[in-house]
Amino acid sequence: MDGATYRVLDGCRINKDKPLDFWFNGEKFTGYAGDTLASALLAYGAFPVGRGLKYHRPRGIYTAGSEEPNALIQLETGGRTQPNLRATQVELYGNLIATSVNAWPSINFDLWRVNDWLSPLLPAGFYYKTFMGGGVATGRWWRLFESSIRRAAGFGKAPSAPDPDRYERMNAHCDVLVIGAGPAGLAAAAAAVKMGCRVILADEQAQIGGDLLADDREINGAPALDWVGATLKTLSKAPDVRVLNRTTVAGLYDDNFVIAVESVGDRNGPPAPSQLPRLRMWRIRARQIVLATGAHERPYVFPNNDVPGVLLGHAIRHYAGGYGVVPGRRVLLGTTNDSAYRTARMLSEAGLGVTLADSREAPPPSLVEAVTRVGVTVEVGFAISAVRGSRRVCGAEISRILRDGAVASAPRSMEADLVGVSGGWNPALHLASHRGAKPVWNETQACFVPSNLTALGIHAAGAVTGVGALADCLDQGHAAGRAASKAAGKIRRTRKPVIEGDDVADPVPLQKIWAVDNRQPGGKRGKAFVDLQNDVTTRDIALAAQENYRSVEHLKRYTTLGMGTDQGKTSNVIGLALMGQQTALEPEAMGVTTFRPPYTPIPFGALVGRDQGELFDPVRETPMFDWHVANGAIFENVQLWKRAYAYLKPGETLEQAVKREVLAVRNGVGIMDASTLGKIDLKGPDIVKLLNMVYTNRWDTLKVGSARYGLMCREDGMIFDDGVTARLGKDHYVMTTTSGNAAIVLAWLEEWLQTEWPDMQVFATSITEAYATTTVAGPTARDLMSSLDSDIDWSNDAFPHMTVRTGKVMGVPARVFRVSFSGETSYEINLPARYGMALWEALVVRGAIPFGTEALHVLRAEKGFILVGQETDGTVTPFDVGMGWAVSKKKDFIGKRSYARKDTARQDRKHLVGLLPVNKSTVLPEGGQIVDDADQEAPMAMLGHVTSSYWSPMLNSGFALALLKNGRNRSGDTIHILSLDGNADEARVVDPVFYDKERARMRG
Amino acid sequence: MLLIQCPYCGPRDESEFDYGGEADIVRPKNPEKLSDAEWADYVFFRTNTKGRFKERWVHTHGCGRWFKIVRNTTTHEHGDVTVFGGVEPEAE
Amino acid sequence: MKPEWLTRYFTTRKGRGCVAEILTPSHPLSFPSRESGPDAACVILSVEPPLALLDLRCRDKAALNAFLNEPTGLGSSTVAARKTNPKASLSRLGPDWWQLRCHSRALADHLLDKADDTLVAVTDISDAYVAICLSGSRVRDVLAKAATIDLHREAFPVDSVARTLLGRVTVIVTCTKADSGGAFDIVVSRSNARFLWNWLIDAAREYGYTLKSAPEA
Amino acid sequence: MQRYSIFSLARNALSGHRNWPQAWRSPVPRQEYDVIIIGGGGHGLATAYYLAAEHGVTNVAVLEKGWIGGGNTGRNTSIIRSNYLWDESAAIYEKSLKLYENLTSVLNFNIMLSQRGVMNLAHNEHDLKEMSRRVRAIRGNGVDSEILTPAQIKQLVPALNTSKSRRYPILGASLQRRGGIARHDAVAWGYARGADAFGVDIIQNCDVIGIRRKGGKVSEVETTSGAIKAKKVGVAVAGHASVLAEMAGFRLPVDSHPLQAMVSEPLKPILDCVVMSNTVHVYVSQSDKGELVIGAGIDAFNSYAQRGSWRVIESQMSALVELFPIFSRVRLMRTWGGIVDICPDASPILSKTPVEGLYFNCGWGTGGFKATPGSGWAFAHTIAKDEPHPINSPFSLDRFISGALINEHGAAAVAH
Repeated sequence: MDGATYRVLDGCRINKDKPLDFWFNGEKFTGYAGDTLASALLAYGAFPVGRGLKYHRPRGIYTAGSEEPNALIQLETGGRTQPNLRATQVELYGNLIATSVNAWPSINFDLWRVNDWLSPLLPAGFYYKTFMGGGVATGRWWRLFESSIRRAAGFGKAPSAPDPDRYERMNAHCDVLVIGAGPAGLAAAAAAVKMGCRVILADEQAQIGGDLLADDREINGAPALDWVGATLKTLSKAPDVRVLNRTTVAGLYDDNFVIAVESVGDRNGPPAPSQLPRLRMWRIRARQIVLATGAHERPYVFPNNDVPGVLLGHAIRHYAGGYGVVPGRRVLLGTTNDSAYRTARMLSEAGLGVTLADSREAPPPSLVEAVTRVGVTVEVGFAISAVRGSRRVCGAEISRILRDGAVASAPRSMEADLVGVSGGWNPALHLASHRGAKPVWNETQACFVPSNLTALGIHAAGAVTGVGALADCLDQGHAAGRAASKAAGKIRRTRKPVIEGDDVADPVPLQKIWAVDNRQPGGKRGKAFVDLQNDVTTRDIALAAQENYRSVEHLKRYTTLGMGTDQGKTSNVIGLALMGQQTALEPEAMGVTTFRPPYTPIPFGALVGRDQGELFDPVRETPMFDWHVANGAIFENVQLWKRAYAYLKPGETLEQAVKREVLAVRNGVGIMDASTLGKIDLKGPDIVKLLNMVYTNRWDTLKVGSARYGLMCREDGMIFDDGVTARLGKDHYVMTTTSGNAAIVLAWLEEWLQTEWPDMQVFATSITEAYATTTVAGPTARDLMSSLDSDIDWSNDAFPHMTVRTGKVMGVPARVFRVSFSGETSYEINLPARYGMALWEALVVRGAIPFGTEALHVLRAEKGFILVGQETDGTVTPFDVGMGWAVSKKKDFIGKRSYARKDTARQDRKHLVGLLPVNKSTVLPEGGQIVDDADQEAPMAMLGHVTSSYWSPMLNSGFALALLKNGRNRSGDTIHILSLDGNADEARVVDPVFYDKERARMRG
Repeated sequence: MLLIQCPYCGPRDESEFDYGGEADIVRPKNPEKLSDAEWADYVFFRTNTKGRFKERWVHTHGCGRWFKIVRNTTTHEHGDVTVFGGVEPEAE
Repeated sequence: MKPEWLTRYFTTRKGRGCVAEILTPSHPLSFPSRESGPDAACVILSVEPPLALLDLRCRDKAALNAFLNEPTGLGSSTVAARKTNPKASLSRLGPDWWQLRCHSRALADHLLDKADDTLVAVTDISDAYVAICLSGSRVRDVLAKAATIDLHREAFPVDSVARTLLGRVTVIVTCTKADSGGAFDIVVSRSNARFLWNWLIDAAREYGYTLKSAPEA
Repeated sequence: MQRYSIFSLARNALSGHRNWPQAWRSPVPRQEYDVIIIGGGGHGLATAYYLAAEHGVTNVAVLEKGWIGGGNTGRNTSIIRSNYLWDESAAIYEKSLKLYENLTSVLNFNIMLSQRGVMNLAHNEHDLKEMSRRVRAIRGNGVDSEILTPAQIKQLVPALNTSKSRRYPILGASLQRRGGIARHDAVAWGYARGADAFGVDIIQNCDVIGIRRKGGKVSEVETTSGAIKAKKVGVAVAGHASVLAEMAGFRLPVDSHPLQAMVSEPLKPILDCVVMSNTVHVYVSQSDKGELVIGAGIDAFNSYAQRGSWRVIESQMSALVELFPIFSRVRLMRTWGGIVDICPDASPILSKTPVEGLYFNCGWGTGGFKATPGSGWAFAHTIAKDEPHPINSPFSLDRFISGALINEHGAAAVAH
């Protein structure tokens, strides 16, 4: 592009000694350090940078901050691209690449503009009224149009490659969090620091000062920025103060938990230095909060108000004062309040032709005199009634205006290439509403202000309370800082500093104008846009009222008003006020839609921080984990544990490995890492009382050195865990649980002990990780154990099944349990975890074959032992799985009463059965649904499902466990199991124990 | 995000606790005397109050103790921490 | 076949061929010391030797004092804090829950033998936990990346103890030194030790860190 | 009711759309109605519509305390599917899906049903077994469902990370092709317009503060706009079910929880089907306007505040970026919350109650939107006939007494 001809002043935010080249839509531009992408572009004039969502009319930069509806851009490319950024919030850096979005083929020639000509056919909510043809299978039309609607909508594109940058989280605590570093925020922070508080001051802008950066305000007779500098120095010297600029406070939650996103490595452009995060998510717990978030200017609406070159009046002042940019030569400012006069004076003093149309009958004489003295033409009682032009403003019209905004005279044509409109101020009270508090309407300021939230520890100060004068902001800020410090418990006597601002002596309240309706003959017709991003016009609001979508929420959802990325920051209040005019309701009665976090959009990565990839979730490793990894183990995730599923020898398939491991245990001796099983140490005199209540069977008779299996149910009578509990001493037991339920069972015991039976003397402590557990199982297990240097008598008489012995194994104190899930002679050796690896290696060297969880599941299934979570799913009772024997008739226990209920007591519930496929070589599908008639029409009468199904090397046949309706009484029947390809497998119902029915091997 | 006042550890972030639902539901002394409806009332039916609601929390990742608070289920304001029997909170 | 997601610092111990009669202990965090990052002194991470740690549960303060006073010289405390002397350090975790860290294995064994004739429930959890030490000028920032408790020097002075969450891992944090950024002792369950160690190193990358060599495993 | 179509749209364009009639009236409530429906959400409005359309009962009022569709109907992630495990659930959710498939033409209101497929991911052995059981049970119930390999998954959803070296690698998925999304507001407005055309009175800003009974029979409803008599009263107020039950003098097996959801900024098309994962706990779809619509589970504590804790959003987001690493730089635009009423067995209550003439429709928990038409259809039958239809008789309040629960929590996610 040719030179930046609109850079006419020296902006206080930019450094002219550091020019920065950047690319926009493929063309090269130059800006300065301190510029935003928006200010740098405006230096070349107000040309189109985006397109409206629906009519795709050209749109220019409209504001100077986070409330920007138009200037959405796609930043950078490839893995680092970011869609939908606001040019007004992108800090300029060297070699920045940005492109416009949502236009095809180009921003200056967009074919989707056809929608603007078809607009009579596209009123608000048109899509609810059409695309409905296509007969019974309706939606055929809709499917056809849906893909084109999706392509037209959507603005930017998602990145195509994973994100190379880092993100961090940081928790922080403070007495007082001040949100917003404008005059009010700085005064509040200074007051809180003087009271001895830990203070965090956060502001979304790169530079500190807020509105004071916009022009030549004065505090205590000196330039305001000197006061800002002095205040910042005192803050930096204080011990516990953190000043966070470039940090957007995005959400405010219960008990003043606040989230804020700081741009760290992002500031001088990608790539961020390798260790630095691109963004840091602050998670702040503040005792008290000062809300000094200021206010957003709002426009009033008139036909054709979306032409590039129409901006908010205050934005023009920020671009002039902050960045030295005025994107026009002839300026027309339309205002309803005093704030535009300072802008008019600044622009006129810079040599631009300025006309100020003030809609009020009697604006403050001092202001009118001050601006006319420097050459501004003031049109009292006039408002902008239209703008001419399509890609650029090339003229406007002003009309005399009545109190309610109705036009009272023929329009007067005005020469203008830059239009500023100032309709009033909306306090940025979003954060105060995040905790559910509804804002209240302030009639004199014609805006919604936060309700009094000091009870929640939130103190509002400055423009967010609706005040405009600088002196008020400074006073309120100081007062809020002190009040917050006191509420945070920091009481210190401090002197109130003298701070005066240069405010208007004779202020006049604003005039409430929402839209200028230009139906005068000769007046320029055209769409008057309320929501510039979602293309919602005044006609759309009238249509919503006409069709009875009259509540403020129906208005929003029917017209999509305020549902864009700016969340209606400049449009919501105008929209609801215009609807109020149609339905004779004041804004107070209309109310607002709910303000929701985040205040402005946050990248997903900032929420995730470093919880990604390898650190996404903890990995729990057993003491023998390194050995499994080094010896061909395939792992499965069991909760957070990594458990060896099977050990593949080189060239072995999974099936072959499992078969080898099963045969090793059945014929020789296998070892398994069982360290993940929950182990709970119980101490105290009342353990038996506890066990009798949580397990279904009785525990009074368990002798020291013995162990017993138990089923644990919830109060609805359904199984939720099982395991063996052994008695080590008079008042010392150890309970084992399934791996997945280790924490759940300990929590279950603690809940009952603490909340229901506090006088029961039992202490429960998790020792799961204190012991490494190795299961040694198989017919030669005893020989292997005997070969170890140990003082334990391994003979069957001295150490029978279901008992526990303690002693030394290879010089280390150990507890050994004779319990068997595989059905073979089996020892579970527990020794201090630090020795787990050494024992495992010693057993491998002595010829034991490691086996994984899959082999264990084949072994236990052959024995008909249930697996909680596979045979049971929270709807299965002990009786259903044939363990009525374990349910005590006499004592009460948790869940017992539920067995007497009608549905739980009925005899034809689903029972555990065994299934043998008629064709021996089939392995029945797990989860297969069982039916009697495989050819019936769907929905079919399904009688149960296959819970576990494997190939048994011992039976040389597939076999399965299943839950079958009335299964106990159907032994010998043939049933069908549906398969996904339409036909079915046949199987015979048999007893669920397939191998060693007499349990001789286990007891051998 | 609640800041919960554990009676033993002081104020801690909500993420350290697990929720225990409605408080003061006492297990019936002899369940076998109850009708199915009375048993269901204990196991399944809840008050689910809109407003001030007495509920149980457990400081799972802290001291492991159960305790009760009263929380307003519409505004989330909370306080009135009370403990279960058996162990008294010491003065911090 | 080592799963690719495993980037661990560990020494692989292939099955050693010897027929060892006496078992030797192993430690999940055993690896050489290494410096890394721009300013290595910001965060120093080191691993404590294997613990001699006893879990004490008791509702009768007198019984607990009687059990502890003579052998350790430490009495129970009501405040969530640590009492320490050359023999051992006692941390209170709950109203009826303490953990005693014996500075010698002998002391732990002695107390375990005495356990039967006292109302105190004593459980040896030495191998269930691993202790990691952090110190250096930015140690509080590293911990604040995941700890939600306030670690400010006034809110969490020396000898303060808190059982809390570091991200998704439950730990016991103790402030052991206040000067030069402070020093903290982190006790984490053995199975989570390696994950937390990797997590701490990743958290310290931004500031620069040093790994102190692991003790004799 | 003026028919909506491309032709009526063109015709009205000529007169600047100034002649469109009201979509529904805002009448002053009468003294008495045959049936009062409390709750102007999707379920309440659908019930009123089917009472009129299927059973000819038109002397009906729908009382809504705020604005219709303002509760959970306007706060859900608009997902539609019927891939449920138990036969009873499959029946009612499939009935709903079948009604959805013709709803646009039946109501003459485009609900923008987009049957783009709903995919459930499996990340471990337990998930694979659970998935196999669900798909087979669903097929047995005559509902479409299929199993996909990781390669097929990558082809359908290129943005997904299907690499083997993730913490929770994707081992497979089930897919219901007839599942998808619809515009939730349009469902409420379509039923409201349809019911209004039959003469049903829709009364907004009318909060019910009391339910009067005479001789064990419901007689009158007390509201902020005065008392209204009725022979039958149907309650469909979702998260507020317990509040209304208390007015009628009985309790429910229900707890109300926040259910949060969120949307990203609008993007060009990047995700063409609904992706759900229980283990890496999140689900996501892309709306027609381009936003990624994201949700997961409830906040643990009871609440009526329509908002929840930040940590729930953080964990959903970690799960989403774990599944879709390319979304890390996409930005979160808005988060919000609804109030969902959860039963112990995560199945609804569509039932008569201890009070004669008073019927309750609640307990839909996180699955209310997909059930809207089926729930309204069955509830209308129950009210009209004073007897539940076979499709909703299993979902009686008494099941909690008999123990015949329908446990859709599935295996309590317990791994061996």
